[in-house]
Amino acid sequence: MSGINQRAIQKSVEVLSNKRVGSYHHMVFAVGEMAARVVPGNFVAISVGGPSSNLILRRAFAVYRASDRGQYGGTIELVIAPHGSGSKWLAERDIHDRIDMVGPLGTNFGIPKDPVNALLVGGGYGSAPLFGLAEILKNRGCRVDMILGASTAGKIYAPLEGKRSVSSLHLTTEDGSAGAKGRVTDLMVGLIERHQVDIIYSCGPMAMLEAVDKVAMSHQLMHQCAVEESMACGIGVCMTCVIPIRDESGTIKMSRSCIDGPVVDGSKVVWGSSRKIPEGTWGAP
Amino acid sequence: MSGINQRAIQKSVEVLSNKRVGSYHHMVFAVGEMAARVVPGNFVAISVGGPSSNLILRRAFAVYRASDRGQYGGTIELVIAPHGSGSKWLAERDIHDRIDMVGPLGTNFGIPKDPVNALLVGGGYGSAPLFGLAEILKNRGCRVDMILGASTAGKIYAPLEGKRSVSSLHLTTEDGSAGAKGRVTDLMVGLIERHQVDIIYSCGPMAMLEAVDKVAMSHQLMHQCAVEESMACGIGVCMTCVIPIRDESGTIKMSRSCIDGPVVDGSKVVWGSSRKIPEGTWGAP
Amino acid sequence: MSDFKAFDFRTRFGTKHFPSPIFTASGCAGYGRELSQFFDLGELGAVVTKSIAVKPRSGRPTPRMAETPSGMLNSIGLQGPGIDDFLEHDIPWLQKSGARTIVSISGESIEEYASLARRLRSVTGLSGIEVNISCPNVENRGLVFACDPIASRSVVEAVRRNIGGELPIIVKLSPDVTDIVAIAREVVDAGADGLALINTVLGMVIDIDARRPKLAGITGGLSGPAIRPIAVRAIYQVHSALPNIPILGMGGVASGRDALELVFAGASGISIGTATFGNPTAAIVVKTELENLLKERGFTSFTEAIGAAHER
Amino acid sequence: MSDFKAFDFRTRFGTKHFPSPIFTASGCAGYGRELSQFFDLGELGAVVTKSIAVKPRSGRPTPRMAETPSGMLNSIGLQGPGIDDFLEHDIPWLQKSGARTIVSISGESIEEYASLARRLRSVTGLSGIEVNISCPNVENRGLVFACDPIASRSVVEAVRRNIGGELPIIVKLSPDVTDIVAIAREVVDAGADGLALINTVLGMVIDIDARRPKLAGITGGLSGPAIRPIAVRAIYQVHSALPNIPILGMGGVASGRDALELVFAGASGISIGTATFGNPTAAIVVKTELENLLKERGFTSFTEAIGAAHER
Ligand SMILES: Cc1cc2nc3c(=O)[nH]c(=O)nc-3n(C[C@H](O)[C@H](O)[C@H](O)COP(=O)(O)OP(=O)(O)OC[C@H]3O[C@@H](n4cnc5c(N)ncnc54)[C@H](O)[C@@H]3O)c2cc1C
Ligand SMILES: Cc1cc2nc3c(=O)[nH]c(=O)nc-3n(C[C@H](O)[C@H](O)[C@H](O)COP(=O)(O)OP(=O)(O)OC[C@H]3O[C@@H](n4cnc5c(N)ncnc54)[C@H](O)[C@@H]3O)c2cc1C
Ligand SMILES: Cc1cc2nc3c(=O)[nH]c(=O)nc-3n(C[C@H](O)[C@H](O)[C@H](O)COP(=O)(O)O)c2cc1C
Ligand SMILES: Cc1cc2nc3c(=O)[nH]c(=O)nc-3n(C[C@H](O)[C@H](O)[C@H](O)COP(=O)(O)O)c2cc1C
Ligand code: FES
Ligand code: FES
Repeated sequence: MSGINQRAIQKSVEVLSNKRVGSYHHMVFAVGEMAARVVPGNFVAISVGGPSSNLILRRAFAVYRASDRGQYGGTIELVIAPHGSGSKWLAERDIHDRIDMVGPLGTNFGIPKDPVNALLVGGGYGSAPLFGLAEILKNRGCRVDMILGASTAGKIYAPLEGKRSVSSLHLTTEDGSAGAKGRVTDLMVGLIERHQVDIIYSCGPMAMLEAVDKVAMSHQLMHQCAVEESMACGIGVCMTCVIPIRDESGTIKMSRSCIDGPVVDGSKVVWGSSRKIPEGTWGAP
Repeated sequence: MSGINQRAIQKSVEVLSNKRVGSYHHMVFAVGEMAARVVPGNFVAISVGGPSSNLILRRAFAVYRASDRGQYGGTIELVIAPHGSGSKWLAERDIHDRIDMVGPLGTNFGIPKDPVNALLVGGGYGSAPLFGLAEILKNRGCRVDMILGASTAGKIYAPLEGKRSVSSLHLTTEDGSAGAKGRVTDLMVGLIERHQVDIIYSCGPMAMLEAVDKVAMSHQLMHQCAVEESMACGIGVCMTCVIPIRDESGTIKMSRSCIDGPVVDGSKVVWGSSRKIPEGTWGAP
Repeated sequence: MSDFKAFDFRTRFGTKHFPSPIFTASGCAGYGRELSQFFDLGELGAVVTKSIAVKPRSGRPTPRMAETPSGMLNSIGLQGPGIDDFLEHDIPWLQKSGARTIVSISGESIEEYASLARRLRSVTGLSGIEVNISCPNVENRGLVFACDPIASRSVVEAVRRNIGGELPIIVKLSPDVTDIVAIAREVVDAGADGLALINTVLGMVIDIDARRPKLAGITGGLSGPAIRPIAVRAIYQVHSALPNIPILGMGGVASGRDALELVFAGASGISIGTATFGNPTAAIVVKTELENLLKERGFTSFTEAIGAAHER
Repeated sequence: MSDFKAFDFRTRFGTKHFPSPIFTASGCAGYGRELSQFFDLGELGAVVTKSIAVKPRSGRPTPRMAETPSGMLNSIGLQGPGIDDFLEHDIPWLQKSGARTIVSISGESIEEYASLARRLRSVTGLSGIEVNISCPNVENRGLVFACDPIASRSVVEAVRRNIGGELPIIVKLSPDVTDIVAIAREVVDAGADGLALINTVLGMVIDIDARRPKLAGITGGLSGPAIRPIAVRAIYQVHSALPNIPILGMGGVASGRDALELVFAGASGISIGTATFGNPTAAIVVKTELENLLKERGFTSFTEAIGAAHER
């Protein structure tokens, strides 16, 4: 065993429920022993399209919640945005349908030993993995403030049960249809100062993560973010999902966001590197 | 307008029912005005696999029955043998699902003006188009005897309502699980002589049609058969479905079984020509 | 999204203008009759007819096709009635039907291409000739013309010499070559007004029960969505090398989005082939979707969009 | 259907015997670690490692992939740590894991291939070398070695000279050539013990919203079921021309039936590439299904089935 993917298993799992919530589908799957292996930040990879599908690659989805007790045994919950053919196919599954799932995959959010003040920032369905994280932080005695942003109200995912574990929840939308009109970063500084935030956790589109990281940097705060790169395999064998990351020695390496991520240290990411290899990257042409 | 495909229309049709009958599925579709255009022998072409399917070609199915009155308006009934990915997908459709259908396509069985004695011979699902034919012949005052054969009982399709329109129905199976053990041709000569048969109609696998044609020849009987060649388009544009047929002048031409067939004059077919072009075919290399 | 600002959908190959950039693909629309039941052929830029030879051809034995993942193999062997019969029965019908017509020709020798060009020279009302050079050259060990720059050039020179006048010559290339740009340069140099890209990709399916090739012809031509990325690449490469030569693009186009990919890569027109087998009205669906996609993106004419993916 | 009569699943490339004919495809299984969680690597004929270069390579920028109908495009650009790091960290792990290993090498010049061969010469316990010649030759206007018979031959000669001993050399060919048999003859002549067919097919996808190629690398390699008919054809052609050269077949194999098609066409082994992305255990699924299909057909050994489609 190599350690890589070591908690992952492959399983045909049953759809227990599929509910529309705003622009998303909240889906629950009976996954048995897979549930107990999940830590917040992990994702699962799902085959889509059925037997004679022309979609040959799995689709990655962050785990929203996992619970290993309950009447159906272990369950995993996902928040699905119907985007293209694959995610639409998944969002159309009915109760009792079975799908093939591999997981849990990837890195997870690091949890500080001592109680700290944490700010969680999510964009769109990027809020999904943050609620499970909030619950854990809360139980560790941390103060947890949360900012969720999206283009419009329907794209903010903030379920009641999730809200319970946060001390304060703030919303922003670009069209002002919910919460403050604007972006998540508009609210960050205020909250950071008001609550003496020690650490920032974020998940959402790359552009948002980059903006969040700027703020974190300017306040010298730790920032753990879950990145989202196109993935062909999700298990580290294809090298399609890479992002440039500085290692301890400061060398920039194209690292696989499926196994060295999705959760990475924001300060180590070389942002804005789509369509280019950053200067001085290890082995750059 | 050219005359070719002139009765064909394309329509999204609803599945009204889907019942298993032996090894087959009997399916009913609400097709509106398409039904009134169908004559026995015609087939329809159906897209399979759904939106992101890797199956790009339509599947051809002979019409079992078509009726233009009734509570759902025009309906078409098919008998589907789950064979490969496409037919299995179709056989799995539920009531209210919609599928895309083009039809009616192809030639039809010729109906004699005067009452005659007809022998109808079907193999496997090849019986499907024969029942509609039998009904018409019966109403024209013909005597209609029918032989249906298959490898085993489950593969004989002979519904009650169908039997009503035949004077006698005889079954053969290769394993003897229903009717006489053997092949349809074993019973033909006896029936031809007993009932002074004037014309033979047949539908089934190519090998069976060839054997039936031998018997028809030896008794100088007219023989109309519905052939089954792999079809890519079903509408005459691809040239994949050809079989060698003698025209009036005696010239052998590779003719499209989707528009010059599926129903052809058995005596004009050059049998056993799979994987070869018969000597003297028009334009042979 | 579709607004009502006038949109100019015209395109051009050589001297000829076409009201629509959507064409049929040779061998996927017969000689027009079969499709006329499903839509008005006048809606097309032109009907590109099944490649016609000098003499009648029976084509290859069956099985002639095999479905493959998101594609199909065919081995028809250019079945057809020969040029005489074609000119007598099919061209007149097409002209009555109101369809514009591009005649695809195929030969087994330079002389056959030349004589086909001579026969077509006298025909009035044609919109162009598509020269299918993906055919074995009997005078050179059956080597396919399209795989040899010199043979390709000679075919085009022979057609150019014999067709006379200003009828556009569109030469159809095979993707089964090491350097498609080199072949493109040769045929353009020899007088081609446009290029058709791509013909089918050589492929094969084995029947694992019969333990032999599924097709009687052993190998066949792969077409359909499976080859679209190969078509886009070929069109992009040739358009970068020869930006002023109009390209009739084809290969797995089944939707307006597919068509737009080929147009942005450099196609001045789109031929619909295999998609018609899955949907008799595919050409019309693609036409409507493409027009809407272009309008949504603020284009006021089709020609503005040609090669747009090269700009950055 | 699977009966219990002993079945011999072994196969051979050059001097090496392999207990199973199912291999990974280079670049689709990393260096083994990632898959070891999903199955015992010892179940494979061998792990074929991601092509390794002399120096570390960052590879190309992202986006590096685009899904296509029944396939995908990739433009990884041979990202890797370079041979030193590879020999220090990855080979030892593979050897401890109990996996047999075939090392895939790639170079930008004949000399790079030569020096990679020299480095591997000293490594004990390898099962073979796969030479990936689908790489641009910096000494010849970036022309891909595999597209030029002479360059292909020189690479293989250099590797042969430097690898010494009896380590099998499997040369991996590109389908993007006019005459793959000609290339195959050259490299076999130059000392290849086996051939790997096929590498990806050059393709492209255009992002119709961004109006530019989807991949940062502009073009990419097409893989997956979409290209299987091309792989079967290439294997069939090369096996008919060179029946005694073992072929490691690959291209869209995702099931035992797919694998059997390639075996009947002439493959002595099967590499599983893109299928692993859709299913981490694809190689094992294919292995089990293939064994059952062969037994159902009455084969008592795998080798009897190789090239069976040629017999009639
Ligand atoms: C680590 C990770 C976690 C994710 N979590 C969620 C989640 O919780 N909820 C959710 O709705 N979506 C999530 N996504 C995005 C989701 O994977 C894509 O929306 C989905 O793959 C799109 O597939 P499609 O067929 O619908 O779209 P298409 O655009 O047709 O997909 C085409 C190809 O591109 C890839 N692709 C397209 N968009 C994305 C994207 N945004 N990210 C990665 N690959 C993409 C697909 O995997 C597929 O291979 C996550 C992605 C990653 C990498
Ligand atoms: C005129 C006509 C009438 C038919 N009537 C009936 C009917 O009433 N009931 C019924 O169950 N089947 C009928 N068939 C056969 C039916 O079309 C095939 O069983 C079906 O196409 C198989 O598709 P598949 O995807 O299940 O199998 P696959 O083997 O996966 O199909 C692969 C490809 O081969 C073609 N193909 C495979 N088998 C056949 C076949 N026997 N005939 C024609 N094409 C084939 C398919 O169309 C497809 O393009 C008819 C065929 C024709 C030509
Ligand atoms: C059944 C069939 C027959 C074809 N016949 C011809 C032909 O006669 N001449 C020709 O130039 N191309 C022929 N082609 C190639 C198509 O014109 C087209 O170049 C190719 O199929 C790619 O486009 P598509 O994927 O849209 O089908 C044929 C293709 C098919 C599928
Ligand atoms: C993401 C990816 C990376 C690849 N990297 C390599 C490589 O480094 N060296 C090589 O020889 N082939 C490489 N290939 C080609 C595969 O080994 C294989 O030849 C090709 O993908 C066809 O097989 P498949 O359809 O099963 O994937 C790569 C393919 C993919 C999809
Ligand atoms: S998705 Fe394949 S390596 Fe990350
Ligand atoms: S199926 Fe296309 S011509 Fe008959």
